[in-house]
Amino acid sequence: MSEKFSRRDFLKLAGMGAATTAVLTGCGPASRYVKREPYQQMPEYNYNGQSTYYATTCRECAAGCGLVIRTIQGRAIKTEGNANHPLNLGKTCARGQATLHGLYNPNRVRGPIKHARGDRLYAKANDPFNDNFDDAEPNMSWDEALQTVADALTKYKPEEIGFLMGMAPDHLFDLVTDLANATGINAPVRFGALGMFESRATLSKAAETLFGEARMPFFDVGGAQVVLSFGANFLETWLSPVSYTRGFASLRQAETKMRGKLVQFEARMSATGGKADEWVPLRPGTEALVALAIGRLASEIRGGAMPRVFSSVDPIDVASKSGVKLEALEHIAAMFANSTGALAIPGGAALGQSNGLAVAEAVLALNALADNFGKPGGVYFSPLAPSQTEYQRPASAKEMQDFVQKMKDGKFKALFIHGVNPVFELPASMDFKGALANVEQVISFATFPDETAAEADFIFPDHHGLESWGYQRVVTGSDLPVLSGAQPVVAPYYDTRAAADVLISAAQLAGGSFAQALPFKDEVEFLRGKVSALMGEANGSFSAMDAVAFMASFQQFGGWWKMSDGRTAPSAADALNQNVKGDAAEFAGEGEFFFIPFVSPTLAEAGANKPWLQELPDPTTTVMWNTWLEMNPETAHELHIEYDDVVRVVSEAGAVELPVYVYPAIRPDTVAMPFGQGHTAYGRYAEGRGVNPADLFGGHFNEAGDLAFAGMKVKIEKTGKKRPLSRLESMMGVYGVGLGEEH
Amino acid sequence: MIKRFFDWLKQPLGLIAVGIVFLALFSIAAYGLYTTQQSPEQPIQFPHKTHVAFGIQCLYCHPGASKGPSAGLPSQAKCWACHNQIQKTQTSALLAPLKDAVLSGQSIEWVPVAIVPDFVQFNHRAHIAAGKNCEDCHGDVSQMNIAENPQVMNMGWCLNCHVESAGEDQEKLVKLTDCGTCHY
Amino acid sequence: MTDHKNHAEHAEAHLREKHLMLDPLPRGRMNEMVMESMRHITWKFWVVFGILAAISAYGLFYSWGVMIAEGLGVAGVNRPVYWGIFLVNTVFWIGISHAGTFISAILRVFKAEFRRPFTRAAELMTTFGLVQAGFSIFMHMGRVWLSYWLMPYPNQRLLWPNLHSPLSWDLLAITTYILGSTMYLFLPLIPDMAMARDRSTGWRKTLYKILALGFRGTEGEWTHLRNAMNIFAFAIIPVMFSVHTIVSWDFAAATRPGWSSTIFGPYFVIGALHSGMGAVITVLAIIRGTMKHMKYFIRPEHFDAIGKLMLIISMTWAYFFFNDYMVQWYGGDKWTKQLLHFHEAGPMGWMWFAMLVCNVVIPWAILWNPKWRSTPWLVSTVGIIINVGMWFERYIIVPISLTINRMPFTWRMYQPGIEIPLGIGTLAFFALLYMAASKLIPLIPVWEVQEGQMAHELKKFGRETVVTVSELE
Amino acid sequence: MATLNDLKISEVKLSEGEGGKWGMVIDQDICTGCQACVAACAMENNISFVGEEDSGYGRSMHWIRIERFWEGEYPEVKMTPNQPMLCQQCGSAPCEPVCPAFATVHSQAEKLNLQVYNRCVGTRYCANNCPYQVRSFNWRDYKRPEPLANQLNPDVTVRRRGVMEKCTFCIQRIHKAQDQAKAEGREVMDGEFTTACAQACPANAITFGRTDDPRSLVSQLAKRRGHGAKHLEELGTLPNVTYFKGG
Repeated sequence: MSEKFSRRDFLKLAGMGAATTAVLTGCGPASRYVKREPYQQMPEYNYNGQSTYYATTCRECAAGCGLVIRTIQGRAIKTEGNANHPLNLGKTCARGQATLHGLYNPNRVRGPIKHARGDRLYAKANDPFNDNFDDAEPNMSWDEALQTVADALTKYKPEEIGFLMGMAPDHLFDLVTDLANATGINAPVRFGALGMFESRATLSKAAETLFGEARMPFFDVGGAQVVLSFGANFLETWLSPVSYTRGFASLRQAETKMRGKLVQFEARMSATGGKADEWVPLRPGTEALVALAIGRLASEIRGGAMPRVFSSVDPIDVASKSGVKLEALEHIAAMFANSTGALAIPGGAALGQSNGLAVAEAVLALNALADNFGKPGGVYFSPLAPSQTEYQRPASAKEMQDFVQKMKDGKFKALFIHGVNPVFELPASMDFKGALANVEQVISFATFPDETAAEADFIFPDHHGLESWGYQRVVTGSDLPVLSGAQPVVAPYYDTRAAADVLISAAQLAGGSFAQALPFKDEVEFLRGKVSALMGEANGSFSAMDAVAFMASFQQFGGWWKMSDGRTAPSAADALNQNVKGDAAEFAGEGEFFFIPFVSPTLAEAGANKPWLQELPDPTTTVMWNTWLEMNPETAHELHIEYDDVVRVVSEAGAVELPVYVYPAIRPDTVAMPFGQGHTAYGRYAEGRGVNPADLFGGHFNEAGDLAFAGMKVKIEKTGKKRPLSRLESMMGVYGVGLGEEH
Repeated sequence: MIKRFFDWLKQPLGLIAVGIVFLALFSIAAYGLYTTQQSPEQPIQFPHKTHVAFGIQCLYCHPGASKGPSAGLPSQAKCWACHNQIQKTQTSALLAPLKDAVLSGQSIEWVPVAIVPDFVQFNHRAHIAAGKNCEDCHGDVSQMNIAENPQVMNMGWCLNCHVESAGEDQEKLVKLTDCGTCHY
Repeated sequence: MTDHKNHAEHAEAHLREKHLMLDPLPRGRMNEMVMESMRHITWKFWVVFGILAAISAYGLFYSWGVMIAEGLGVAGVNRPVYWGIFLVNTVFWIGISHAGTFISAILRVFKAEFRRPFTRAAELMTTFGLVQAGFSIFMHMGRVWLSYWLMPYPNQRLLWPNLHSPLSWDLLAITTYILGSTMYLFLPLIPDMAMARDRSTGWRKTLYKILALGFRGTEGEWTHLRNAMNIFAFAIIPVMFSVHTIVSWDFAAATRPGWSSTIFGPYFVIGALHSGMGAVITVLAIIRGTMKHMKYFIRPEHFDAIGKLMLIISMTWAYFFFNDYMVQWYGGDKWTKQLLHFHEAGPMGWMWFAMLVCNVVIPWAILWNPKWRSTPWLVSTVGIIINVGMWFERYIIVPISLTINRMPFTWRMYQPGIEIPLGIGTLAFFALLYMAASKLIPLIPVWEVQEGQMAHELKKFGRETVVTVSELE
Repeated sequence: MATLNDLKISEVKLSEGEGGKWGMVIDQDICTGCQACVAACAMENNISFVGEEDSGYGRSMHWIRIERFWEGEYPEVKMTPNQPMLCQQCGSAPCEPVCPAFATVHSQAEKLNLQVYNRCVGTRYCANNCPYQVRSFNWRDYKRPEPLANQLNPDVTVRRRGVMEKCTFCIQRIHKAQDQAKAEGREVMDGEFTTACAQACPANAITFGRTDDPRSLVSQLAKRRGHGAKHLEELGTLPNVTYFKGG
């Protein structure tokens, strides 16, 4: 201790004192001052601190639900359903809710980029919560980008230019179609993994065979009393899940009718099967047989002449082949025959087999027996969207294989890819990635740094769906013909540009027939032209005196729809006189297990990069952030496999390793696995998470050209590794694991 | 030595020294407190006083106050609408940042002084509707140059007024003192 | 005749050797022994002290710092096990702290003479244990920097702590207990401080001078001191019982299967004594083994006496355990049944059985034998085992019971994380405080021992030698 | 059990343990478990995502979760009706008395269980005492990498580490609707607003509204479906969420 207290010490002490008081008064206003930037020019209809709502269309899948996005001072805050929209009536699914995590995703393509194929588009890090992920810097100007597109259009012969697009029949598809028609380039091909798993080609082909029209059928679940669903996962991702879920709700609990019943035929209980009153685990591949047998038994109950389609099937034989007890078949047939509102739906894995077309036909024939065509609770043709003349089906897997073959043969010199991620979504055995090597120039319009974008020469990023203009035809799910409208709800966050704008500008640069094909100032002018063509149509949801007002209403209401039921009844004339080949499906591969891939109900094909979708538990298994293999407890016991054990699934085309989820509701001879994870790019939340069942798919198709994704047998090999799955459920509380023996 | 020191402290000189040390510590603490209570630097030395003196109403520039939660800062377009026509705008050094901002299209980064923490959900509209005047909380702005906050806007201050304005009305008191009225 | 005389002398010598109270030394010598035990600091002491200081710093500064900065995610708590080892340790340390009061207050009130040499060591345990309990409970808080909100103080927000909450009762009870027990520790320390003051120089002299409060040993001072100690001894007993009862209410007042049990109050108190006695005997064995001259003060007779107490407490604990189990099981609530089954048959079932072995089987097997329970190393090992068992008991009550609730969908196991270094930190800090105390204050209340020795006399009635104790106060 | 209908506005007194004001009816028969409510809730209420490891360890922050169990064994196995579990906004909530800081209190005005984030010191006693296990704790400062934070709802406080949180029945929407109604000089109408979960639910399995108003849709539904169940009612918690199990 000393009496001397140096000046320096004093200052130190003073500093410490001030710092301490500052900490102690940390609640003082100074600690909270933030800078605020007011608008430079306040947009009209905007108030400080108040939300503005914009109607638009959801782009998370091809269904086309109407959304209203709540925005506040230029930021999109919340997705709400558009209550006026005939398809979803104000409701949304989880993916629609999480679309904001796409908009503000930390990994987006931030501007036009030229890069070497295969290069990373963002820095890799192990911790997805870390901020230090750098997206690749844009290294081109948009002028250069437009010139690149224009060059690509002019440098190659029209037939050497291809467009591969997403599944939604939207304005961009119309624009490219117009361009193709005018210039002779290849017509755009639309594809999406959801369409592949829904077997849309099979549905329309069956409709064509039975009813003479290749249309998308609509199943009025809500109006029915007994619904037999052959694998259709209509409460998850199938065709138009929000609309079908609404149907299901009124099947069960409508004010005006009795509670309807749902019977689900599938080897692995899906989320839809979980809601069914009866779940029938039939042997995969025997769906057609079972449908025919039920038809035969139901016809017998109803009496009268046995329809030709059911005449050749032997229910006893079917019972033994399918593993469904004869009594069960009889009981279901009785339920079906005695109901006034019987409906049968084909879908899901049932169609993705070698005999998928027969399944679809047999099931549609059941509806003919129920005589429900064009009746409430029955089968309709979905209304064609306004200005649509025919059902525009997305490409089947077979058609995609032909497309890839053309690529391999060097028939495409320039390929434009928009709204689809074929490197991830197509079966690995098709080798889309390899085929890209034979295409001279690949231009991607990807919003996100996905696997296909990484393989492109140029990425000219399109806006996120919530930043863009557009319209989309609603293919199915609504009784009204709907053209759903999209508008930007926020200003583009990055230096992105609408693909339609890029094409229009590039076409101007390219000149000649290109410039003539797209004589528009910009995307909006093109849109306005298309939309205002509807002005003259009668019975619309709104009308207007001029094109500007019409377009404004189109934006305001989130689309335009006719107010009259656009559904039509399929002709039932020949449906019962067909000859459906009811043989069981053939399975490729050596293994002993049937393999059922299904689309993850929460992630679907493109949700993996949205963190909150990753954190949503799967409806059946409650697993988050990963892929799993579902296996019957008995099988697991026999193979000495426990939950979370990593196994190797080997198909004829490939192999993947993933942890086992011991799943009580799956046949012992079947294993199942969700599709949606297993990305090798696509941003920090998606990459390196889970595995992709597409790696296992071989090149087998059903008669309609859809992929026989469920037509495989696989081998299971133990690896000795363990990988705990993140589950919301408790292993103890739900399965009694670790509670002691007696439980 | 320690003993000698303590003995010295008991001497008049020592007592004075102790007093000085205490005074110094107190001043440091007071200074520390003072620094946390200062109005922040503003991009423009905006004189509220002058504007109010011209008869401009609060709600002219902060119209949100009567309509919703946030009073809002005026967009620079609004400033410019008047200042555009004022000769002084071209010459005044004070106004140069405004001119620059408008011409360059940059935002002016204001620092609001009347702030509540982010866990408080404050709604201007309800307060205006309840008959509160701006100056009740923000002080006599007509006498202020650069914005300053005359109040310590803490919970006790809020509650005090809430309880007073509820008066005898039990239902109103319940509503106005409910935690969930401001915190959610 | 000589034989008889010899025999009597032998018996007397034996009694004197056996009982501290009958084996007086000159007061100056005894004081010097105690002073020497404080001053005698070896390099081994510094090594152990350094290691413990390092562990405490790692546990209580670094690990806690990390947890404060990162959040409780670095610990093992989750849904539904919102409370983990922090609460286990809190209850454990509060339990440990009960021994001090029990020994010094209850035994003092009942005039159990064997208590005299170790009341100080036991009282220190109360204070030091409560310090660790305080650490543990504050570690447990999600926003410990706001813990002052739990204190009732006038504030501009017009907000007060919620006195409906058992946690608030807890806070009041523990605060009262720590204040009361510290004062109760201090009162008997005064004469010893005065003694030490008179026998030391330098900084020690200054320290003891301050702590002795000018005590000179006048009759008036002694009277005041005795009065004060008597008042505190009686007053602290209900506080002691209430503290652990209130701690038990943290659990018993909750609406959870396995917690909502009316017997928890006494069950927790007896559990606290169980672990506390185990800890005291362990500390005594360590003091006796490591400090100079302590073999004179702490003798097998003391281990024997505490051993008997431990046996009785163990039996009482077993009774309350059975009672609690029985009532919960008989209640028939399905979740409680599930939980009881989970205790034994779940993945942590071994702990349940280990608890019974440590708390009942081993103490009963060893402590019934006077010879064994007089063996310091053996009985202190039993003390350690009991503490392990009691820690298990709290672990079963907190994280294991929290695993099971009324929502089976959320049942989930708990895996400790940073709780372990934090817990070890409190243990090290506890030992560190003891080590520091052993060199700063007399661990033996010399005046009490001397007082006892003055009161005890060997008298001869005919041939028999009889111990008499005179009333001094 | 008193039906929701039995509660009249005049009977609702200003003390906890009395009747509710806002209530919810959940129809498990039509809940498909699609997780739309969970996602909507997360987006509306600024709920953090916690990543694979923490979510697998029981630290996910969902304010609403969908529970399902299994009955029977293959092939007679059935999935039990999906059960969305969220804060039941108990009239006599076990979480409230145990908080030492008054951070979880009963709103006398709205008859809800409030969680005042900024008052929470993180003892987690409330979560232990919640029989429904619907409270989630901020175990860490879960980061939202830029620019994800742009999506945050300004009407809801962003919570930091060490704070308990739970379903609020979207109290920010209640306040907004009340404010709007007051500005227009009228009462809040039934169906004028709803919670984020009910708004999203594609099956319309969740209905929200005034249970103290017999004309509201929730009251009507409760009356129509009749045999509604309240969870763990035997504990005397007076929950304000009614479940309809099966057909």
